[in-house]
Formats: sequence, C-alpha cells, structure tokens
Amino acid sequence: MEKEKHHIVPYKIYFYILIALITFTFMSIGITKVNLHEYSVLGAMIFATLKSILVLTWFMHLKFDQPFLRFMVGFVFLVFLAVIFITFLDYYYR
Amino acid sequence: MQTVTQIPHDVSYLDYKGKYKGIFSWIFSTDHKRISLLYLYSMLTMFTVGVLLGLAMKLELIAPGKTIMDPQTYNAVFTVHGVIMIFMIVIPGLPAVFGNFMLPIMIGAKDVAFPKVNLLSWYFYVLGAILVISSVLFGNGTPDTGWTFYAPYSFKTGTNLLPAIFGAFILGFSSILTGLNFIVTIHRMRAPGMTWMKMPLFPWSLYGTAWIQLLATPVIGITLVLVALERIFGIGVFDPTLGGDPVLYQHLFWIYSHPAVYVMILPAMGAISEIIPTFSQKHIFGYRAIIASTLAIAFVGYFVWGHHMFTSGMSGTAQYTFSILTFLVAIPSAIKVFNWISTMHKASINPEIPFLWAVTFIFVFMIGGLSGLVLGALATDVYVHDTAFVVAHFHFIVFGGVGFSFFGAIHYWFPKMFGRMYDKVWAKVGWAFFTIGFLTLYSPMFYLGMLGMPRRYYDYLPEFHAANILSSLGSWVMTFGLLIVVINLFRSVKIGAIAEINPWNGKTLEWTVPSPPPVENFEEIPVYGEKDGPYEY
Amino acid sequence: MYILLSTTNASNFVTGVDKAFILILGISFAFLIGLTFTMLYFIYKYNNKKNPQATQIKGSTKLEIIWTVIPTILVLVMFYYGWAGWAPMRKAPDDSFNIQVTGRMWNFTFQYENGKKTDTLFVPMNKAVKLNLVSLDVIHSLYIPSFRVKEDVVPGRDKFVWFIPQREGIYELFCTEYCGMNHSYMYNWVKVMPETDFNKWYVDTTKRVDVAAVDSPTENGKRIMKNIGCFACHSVDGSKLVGPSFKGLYGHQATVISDGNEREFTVDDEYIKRSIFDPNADVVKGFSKGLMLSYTGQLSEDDVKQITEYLKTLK
Amino acid sequence: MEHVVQHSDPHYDPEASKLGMWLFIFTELLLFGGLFIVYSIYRFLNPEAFQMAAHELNITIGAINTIILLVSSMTIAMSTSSLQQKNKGLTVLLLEITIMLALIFLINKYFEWGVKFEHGIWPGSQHLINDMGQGEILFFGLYFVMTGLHALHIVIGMIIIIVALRRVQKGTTHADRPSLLENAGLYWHLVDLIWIFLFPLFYLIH
Ligand code: HEA
Ligand code: HEA
Ligand code: HEC
Ligand code: CUA
Ligand SMILES: [Cu+2]
Repeated sequence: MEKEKHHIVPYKIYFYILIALITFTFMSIGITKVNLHEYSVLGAMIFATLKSILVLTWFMHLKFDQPFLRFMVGFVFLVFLAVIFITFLDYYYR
Repeated sequence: MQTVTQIPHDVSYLDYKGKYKGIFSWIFSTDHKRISLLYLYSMLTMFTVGVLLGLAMKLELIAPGKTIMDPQTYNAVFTVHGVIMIFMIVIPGLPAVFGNFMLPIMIGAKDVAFPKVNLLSWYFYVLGAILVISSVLFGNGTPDTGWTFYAPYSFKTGTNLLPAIFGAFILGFSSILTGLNFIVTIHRMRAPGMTWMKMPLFPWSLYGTAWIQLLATPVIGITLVLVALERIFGIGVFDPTLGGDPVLYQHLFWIYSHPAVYVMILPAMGAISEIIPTFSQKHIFGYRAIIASTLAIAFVGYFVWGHHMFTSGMSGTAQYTFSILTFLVAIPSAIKVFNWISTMHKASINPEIPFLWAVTFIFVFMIGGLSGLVLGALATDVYVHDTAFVVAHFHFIVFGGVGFSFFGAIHYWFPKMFGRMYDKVWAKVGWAFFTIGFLTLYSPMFYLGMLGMPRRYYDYLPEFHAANILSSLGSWVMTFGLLIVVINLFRSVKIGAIAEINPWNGKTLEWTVPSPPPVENFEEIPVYGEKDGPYEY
Repeated sequence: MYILLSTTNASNFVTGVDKAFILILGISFAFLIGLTFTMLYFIYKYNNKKNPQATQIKGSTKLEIIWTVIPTILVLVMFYYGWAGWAPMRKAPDDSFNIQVTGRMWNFTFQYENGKKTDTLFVPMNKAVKLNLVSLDVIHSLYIPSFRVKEDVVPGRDKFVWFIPQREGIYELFCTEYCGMNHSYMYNWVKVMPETDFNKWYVDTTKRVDVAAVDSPTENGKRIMKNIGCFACHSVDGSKLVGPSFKGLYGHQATVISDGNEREFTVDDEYIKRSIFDPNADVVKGFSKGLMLSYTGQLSEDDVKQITEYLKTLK
Repeated sequence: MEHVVQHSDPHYDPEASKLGMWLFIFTELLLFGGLFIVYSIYRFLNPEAFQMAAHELNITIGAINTIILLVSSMTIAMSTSSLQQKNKGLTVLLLEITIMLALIFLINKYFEWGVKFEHGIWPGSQHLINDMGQGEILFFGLYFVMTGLHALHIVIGMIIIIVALRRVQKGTTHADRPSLLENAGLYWHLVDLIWIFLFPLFYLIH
C-alpha cells in the first residue's frame, strides 16, 4: 500500500454537483405534481436515489477512496433493502 | 498524551504506574488490557445480581402457589434477570473481556485503533447498567415487561420502564462502539505479513460479530426510543387504538434481537476454535470453512428474525420464508461442530481444564442448537412457542453456549492475563458440579415445555410439579459448582503459582509476549513470514 | 413423552405436528449421540499419553462438501414436515362452528352465536370449531396444548384458530403471551362433548353461564364478576392488587383524580357505574390509569345493578 | 504491506479514522433505517390518509430547506479542498457559511413546527386524536419523530463543525492532518443524505 494520497477536488466540480442536485430536487417536485398515481412515489424515490449517489460519490469522496469502502457502503444498503423486503413479505401478503 | 519512549517494556500492564494512581489508574486508563479487566469486574457484579434473581425464580417455582414472592415480584424478577443477562452479560461478554484483551495481541498490535473510544464504551456500559438498576430502586415499581418489552403492554404498565429502556439504549451504544473499534483495528493494525487468511479464528469471529453489532444495534435503539415516545407522548406508532400495529414492534425488536443471539455465540465459537487446536496440538481442521461459516452465520442470521413471531399472525408467506431461512442458518453451525470434532482426529490431546470446558461446550451447544431446529419448524414451534421448551432452548444455547465458552476462555487465558496459574484440581471439581447441575436444571424444562407449561408463569398446575422440583435442585448444584470455579480463580489472582509465557504450547501471538503482557504488548511489532500461521504446530 | 402419547388425536392437528416433532427429535438424537460418542472416542484414542505426536491434517474439501450437503438435505426435510403439519391450521372450513373469544387482563370469555357466554370453552366433538380472537387491551395468546394450537390475541387485529376436537374430555387452555401481573392465572379449560350432549347444552338458554342461577341479586352480582374477571384485579378482603380492594368500598370517602384534579366524595351507585363504564374518568389516587378498561357492551345496566348490590354487602 | 506506520506516530492514522467515521455513519443510517421501515409499512397500510396529511406540509419550505442543506454540503466539501490547498482563510469562511446555513435550516424548521403547533397538531394532541383518522395520527407521529431526530443530528453536526472550525483556526487541523475536518464533512453529508429521503417521503406525496 503506497502512502494514501489525497485527491484534491476542484471547487468547480463541487459546484456542478450542487447544480445537478438542485435540478434533481426540482425535477422530483415536478414529477409529483404530475398525476402519476402510485408511480409518483417511485418517481420521487428514483430522484432521491440519484441525488444520494451523487452525494456519496462526490461530496463524500467515495470515488477517490479504496474500493472496499465502496463495497461496504453498497453492502449496507443492500442489507437494509433486504430487511425491508422481508418485512414486506409479511405486510404485503397479510 | 504519553510518548512512545516513556513506556518501559519490562513492566507488566498490571504494575505499570502511569499518570494516575490507585483506582484512577484503572478508570482513566486507555490500555485495552486494563479496560478488559474493568469490563470483567463490572460484569461479574451484574452477573451476581442476575444469578441471584435466577435462583430466586427457581425457588419460587419449586412448588405451585406462592413460595417466596408475589406474582408482580416474579414478573419483575424475570424481567430484570433477562435484561441483565442479555444486555449486560452475554452480549458484551466475550468481545468486551477477551476481545479487548486478546484481539490486539493476537493480531500483533499495540492497542485497539481508538483507545479512548474503547474507554468511552466502558463508561457507557456502566452508565447503562446504573440506569437499569435505578429503575429497580426508584419510582413506581420495577419494570415487568419481560426483556422483550412487547407493545402494547410496555406502554400500558404503570411501572418504571423508562430508565430501563434508556439503559438498554445506552448499553447498545456501548456495544456499537466496541464493534466499530474492532473492525477498524482488524482492518488497519494487523502485523506485517498477517494476511486475512493468516488471522487467528478468534479475531475472525470478532470481526463477524462486530458487523452485526454495527448493523443491528441501531435498530433496537430507535425502537426503544419509539416505545419511550409512545409512553410519554402517545405518538401512536405501536398503539392499536391509534392505528399502530403492535406486531410491527415485534418485527423491529427481533430485527435486532435475533442477530444479537449471534453476537453472543460467534465470539464463543471463536474462543472454542482457539482452545481445541491448542490442546489437540494440531492445526485446526478446515480453517477456511470455519471462517466462511462465521461470515455466513453473521450474514444469514440477519434475515431470520421472524421465527420468534410464528404465532403473532404474520402472513403465511412470511412464516415459511422465515422458517426456511432459520434452517439454513443452522447449517454453518453444524459445519463448525464437525470441524471442531475432526480437529481431534489423530491429535495429541492434552485434556486440561480449558479443553474440558470446550468439549462440554460442544455438547450443550449441540443440545441447544438441535432444540432450535424444533423451534424453527412451523408446526412444532406453534406447539412449543412461549413454553418452557423455549426457556430450555435458550438457556442451553445462551448460557450453556456462551457460559461454557466463557469459562473455557478464562481458564485458557487466565495465566496470560494475570501471570498466575489456578489450582487445576479445584477447577475440575467446579467444572464437574457445574455441568451436572446445569443439565439437571435445564433438561426438565424441555419436558415441561412439551407438556405445555407456558413460560413467564409464576404459578403452575400440579401436573408440572415433579419436573420443576428437579430443576430447582439442579440450580443449587450448579451454583455450588459456580462458586468453586469463581473462588478458585479469585484466589489464584493473588496466590497462584507464577505462570510461564506459554503454558499450553499455543501458537498464536499472545503466547509470545510475557505473562502478564507489558503495557504496549510488543517491544517490536512481530512480522509474519511465508511459513508462519496461527496454527502451525 | 407423556403428552405426546396421552393426547393422541385429541384434535385433527395432532398427527401432523407430532410427526414433525418425532422426525426432528429423531434426527437430533442421532446426531447428538453419534457426535458425542465420536468426540469421546477421539479424546480417549488420541490422548497425548497414547498418541504423543499429532498428525497435522489441515482439512478436506471433500468432507466439507459432504457435511454441508447432508445437513442441508436433512433440514429441508424437517422444514417440509414442519410446513405440512402447519399448513392446514391456516384455513378454517367455511361451515365451522363460530365462537368469539375475548381476552382481557386476565381472563378469556367465550361467546357463542346464540348469545351464551361462558368462561369455560365448550365444544362439540368431530365438528370444526373456529375461535375468533379479540383482545381488549394487550396481547394475549390462546394455547390448547393437547390440540397443538396456539395463536396470539392481538388488539386491533382479527385473528382466529380452528380445530376439530376428536376426543371427549377436559383439556387445559392457557394464555401464553405475557400480559401482566396475573398472566399465570389466565388459564381455563376446554370441555369436549359428544355432539348430542353439546347441542342439549347449547340450546338451553335459560342458563347463561354453566352454574345454577340463584335468585338473590347479590349472588348474581358475585357470579357475574367472577365470570368476567373482576377479581383478577380487585380483592374482597382489603388487600391491594392491581386495583383497589372492594372491601368497604360502598359508602366510603374516595379520593380520585379526574382530569388532573383531585376531588373527594362518597362512593354511590352512580360512581360505581361510571367506574365500570368509564374507568379512566376518575382514577383512584395511587393507582394507574389505563389498566382497567371500560366494560361498555360487556355488561348490561342490569348486570351493573347486581354488581352494585353485591359490592354493598362487602363491609 | 507497511502497516508499521504505528511506529512513527501511533495515534494518527487518517485511514483508520476515516474508516471509523464511515462505520459510525452506517449505524446512523440504520438508526434512521428503522424509522424508514416503520414509515414504509404504515404508508403501505394507509395510503390515502398519508396523502391527505401530506397536504398539511408546505412544499416551499421543504424545498428551501433542501436547497439550504445541499448548498451547505457543497460549502463543507469545498472547505476540505481549500484546507488541502493550505488556504486557511477560505476554509474558515466556508465553514462559517456552513454553520450559518445549518442555523437557517433550524430556524425554518422552528417556524414550520410552530405552524403545526398552532393548528393543534403535535404528538398526542387532542386535535390529532379526536378529529383525525388513524393514518393521519401515524403520519404526524412519524413526521415529528423523523424530522425531530434529523434536527437533532443537525445540531450535533453543527457542534462537530464548530469544533473543526476552532481546530482549523488554531492550526491543529491542517493539510497534513485533515481527518477531523474530513470526518465533520462526512457527518454533515450524512445529515444531507437523510434529508434527501425525508423530503420526498413527507412533502412530496400528493
Ligand atoms: C446464543 C444465542 C442463541 C443461538 C446461537 C441460537 C441459535 C438458534 N436458535 Fe434460538 N433463541 C435464543 C438464543 C439463541 N438461539 C434466545 C435467547 C431465544 C428466546 C428469546 C425470547 O423469546 O426470550 C431463542 C428462541 C428461538 C426461537 C423462537 C422460539 C419461540 O419463541 O417460539 C427459534 C425458532 O426458530 C430459535 C431457533 C434457533 C436456531 C434454529 C438456532 C441455530 O442457530 C442453531 C444451530 C446449531 C445446531 C443445529 C447444533 C449443532 C449442529 C449439529 C449438532 C449437527 C447436526 C445439525 C443438523 C443436521 C442441522 N431460537
Ligand atoms: C446469559 C443468559 C442467562 C443466564 C446465564 C441465565 C441464568 C439463569 N436463569 Fe435465566 N433467563 C434468561 C437468560 C439467562 N438466564 C433470559 C433472557 C430469560 C427470559 C426473560 C424473559 O422472559 O423476559 C430467562 C428466564 C429464566 C427463567 C424463566 C422465567 C419464566 O419464563 O417464568 C428461569 C426459570 O427458572 C431462569 C432461571 C435461571 C437460573 C436459575 C439461572 C442462573 O442462576 C444460573 C447461574 C449461572 C451460572 C452458574 C453461570 C453462567 C456463566 C456465564 C453466563 C458466563 C459468565 C460471564 C461473566 C462473569 C462475564 N431464567
Ligand atoms: C385489569 C385490571 C382490572 C380489572 C379486570 C377490573 N378492574 Fe376495576 N380497577 C382497576 C384499577 C387499576 C382501578 C383504579 C384506577 C381507576 O379508578 O381507573 C380500578 C377501579 C375500580 C373501581 C373504583 C374503585 C374505588 O376504590 O373507587 C371500581 C368500582 C371497579 N374498578 C370495579 C370493577 C369491576 C366491577 C370490574 C369487573 C367487571 C373491574 N373493576 C375489573 C383495575 C381493574
Ligand atoms: Cu393473557 Cu398472558
Ligand atoms: Cu432467533
């Protein structure tokens, strides 16, 4: 392992990310204004997921970190999703 | 801040004089070994309370009707007994005591990654314990919900539940911090050359455990917060009259509390995986298989919580999914048992006392685990759920498993930790009484459960009498054995013979440092070569 | 295995459950005994006195695979039998005989479709019986070991258990979900009668409860209270249980808290009625709110009058 | 493998403290995860009531708060860059802006809750229990618990940032020892991350 060096992210990039995040925010507000019935939740959640991916990779530097950290984050989200899925096996089929 | 140069390498951690004196040299010490002993002594204190409560229950149950206490007292007693035993003894038990002491030494590090956080987690432990005990001493009566705090009873009861809930929350926090510390320590501080596949099995088991602690404990934290808020404000999340679903409480509770049972057993299995090869003087059989099964238990164990709720009215789909997952999680445990026993094949066995504890561990663990299979199957669980059968199952596996492993571990590492040797004859006498008492105490409960005696019963019908008498007698024999074991160890801390560096001819790193180890463990960080390994005899 | 033998075929589920039980126990004992003896044999055979030099064996992939696959097959078999014994419990036949079970701290009441109410469960033999489970306060659980059935009684949820009793006799019925102080006294009995006997008992609506009716109103009051379970929380001898004792209640100066204010007055008919139908309006000082629940719909005005008559006698 | 870093400076290992922070973030995620489970179940059981109740919330305030948090996330991310470029003044300024934004978020939240209280809506309030359906009670119960817990995290995050700010000013956190600031940043992004999900779940379900 060579000495872990820090990658310095230019301010510009952070700014672009912010713009993307704000755009997604407005898009998610927009999509829920359109009447999509049960899919509006889905739409809003897709945008929330996109936003969180941006935050995780850029703001939280996952892009520049060791791969196992990315793996861990993914793993934790998967475990959580699996728990929700199994809980719904009860409520959905009740 | 001490600088490295000041710490002498010929003074043991017990004699080292730091900045503080007397008791402060302990409670302000960030040395992982001292923190380990702090845990050991505070746990022993709580453990004494828990054992006395257990004995009181057995005395009450010796005959139908009132023997020594009222129903309300009995309910409070099993609640406090359960809370103490689960949250203060077996969950922190092996990781906090032996993990803290041995983990850094076994991987060749000078301390854990965050020594101050380590001390902080002990403070949290003490704070949590004090809160739980305060709920007994003050307020409108001791909590009487059982350790499961099931809604809606937990916000209907008039007793003093809030401090207990808060205490359990803080104990959870302590457990999280320990887990966090261990993961970072294992990732960052292994000795040069010690690859993951050369790490001993006890650290491996702590690694698996730590992930469960990290990912499951927050769920119970938030659940207990919700119960507290329900009690204070009536927010309605678990209150059926306000639209909440009490069964959802059970989901959340067991999402933590089932993985928690593997927090208890995995380090216990890890300790057994150290003891067996050492006393067999043989490489452990199936090193990789044991690691794989540890990780498999930790992972699959996260998804089986629903087997505690087979009668609570889940959907059929959920029920058989949970049942089948429960059966799957039993397989890695079976693999471990097979590997341990195979390690003894063609070995050269030195049947010292730690080995005896380890073998009895395997025996009672099999009984406990196999009875878990009865509980995992749908038809039979509906029959014996919430009966004495479940009580027998979890005493066999929690207390049998973790307790026997704990005693095995303490007899194994005692010479290293204290630099003294205990009296081996008394140790065997204590072990014999303990084992016989244990089997007499808990075996009748299987039978009672099959007769249909419900658990948490203060009083029972006359047909259950005979087995209960036997069980109560067993509790006395076992306590007698326990006393012998504990007194023997306590005496030896002061007057035991001076121990050698490596009394059992073990091959892991802790046997290369002096007994007791110096403050920073190693003068020079050991380096693992190509041929080195933890079990190369 | 007393219960496994003595209650064979007490209900239609017994065979399925016991089959699973015996199968799992059989496999378990085989493994337990086999492994224990192997272990003991190794300890004896490879003792360091007999075998001073260990042979270093690091593992065997073949063995690992074998002892992964065999247990997997075995547990799948266990799962199957567990499932097969349980699946029929999920769906009650449409023509079942319906009984409503009401659980509350700390007794069960059984109400039949014709309005009969009992505290012992009477069921006809060889006929599907469906118990509809209702809880008024916390979670209870209805458990009849001999029938191998158990189901939690959850407030706010409609649940049921069903079974076909197949043997005449009297069996225990327990509450198995911890529900507070007298959880262990929340048990009852199931009486299984041949269908003709049952029908005779069932149509006899003169007796609402299975005890001879007495003409004295105080006797009736006492009986009502016994059946509905007041004495779980209230004593008649002055000792304090969950609720205040009834001894000397009528006509004494009571201190209660209503809407947070303390007030004092003399206990009269009106107050007792309110205590029964709206217990949380006035909470007796020193006791907790919310434990006693309203009996609206469970007790009639007339019942309350009879109860009051009885309470008057407790000087 | 040169893990022997331990020798030179035994108490400083930036990778270790970053890993530790991430693990802590995982526990925080699962803490909220428990609440998200509760939310999704009740949402599933009471879809109409949740939509009705969501109308009580003001999307504009929610959106403003979202943007505030996003901007503050950017400023704290920039501050780590400026610290590495050894631009102390800019780092301090960016951190101060972050703290100000956090404060504005809290003030907004204060007014938002205030309006609810004025309408007689708070956990266990008579209005809620007497006049509203069970789904609404659950919605508002969860709304207060989840946004309340989130606000608590904002406060904790502010404290951490203030500590980091002081250290930067004193010069004990600098380009070669940036861990404290980076961890403060990670924590702050976590707070942002959670809000990213809270916002659509409570405000946007119409
Ligand atoms: C250390 C803690 C611990 C451990 C490790 C386990 C392990 C297991 N437990 Fe246990 N359990 C508890 C602690 C634990 N349990 C507690 C505390 C409760 C009660 C909580 C309460 O309600 O208060 C409980 C309750 C409980 C229930 C709920 C009962 C009920 O309330 O109705 C169930 C149901 O499935 C269950 C199943 C199992 C299974 C299948 C395993 C398996 O992991 C066991 C695996 C082990 C083996 C299988 C034995 C070794 C293998 C062999 C000898 C080889 C042969 C094996 C095969 C052929 C498969 N347990
Ligand atoms: C580790 C867990 C543990 C341990 C050790 C014990 C120990 C004992 N238990 Fe415990 N018991 C529980 C966990 C435990 N129990 C739980 C979770 C419940 C359920 C509560 C509920 O329903 O809510 C319960 C319930 C329970 C009941 C059932 C109550 C009911 O349902 O009506 C009874 C009945 O007799 C009982 C008896 C005893 C007795 C006699 C002892 C003891 O007296 C035995 C004495 C112990 C020893 C002799 C040594 C054991 C050694 C170790 C574990 C290692 C030590 C570690 C350190 C010192 C750090 N217990
Ligand atoms: C679950 C326990 C419980 C049950 C069952 C119960 N009560 Fe109570 N009762 C209480 C408690 C607790 C109080 C005191 C608090 C209050 O007034 O609400 C109380 C108070 C009372 C009072 C007022 C007593 C006084 O001293 O002023 C009366 C009268 C009463 N109950 C009658 C009954 C009757 C009649 C029944 C049965 C039909 C019954 N209760 C069943 C718990 C119970
Ligand atoms: Cu009702 Cu236990
Ligand atoms: Cu479990």
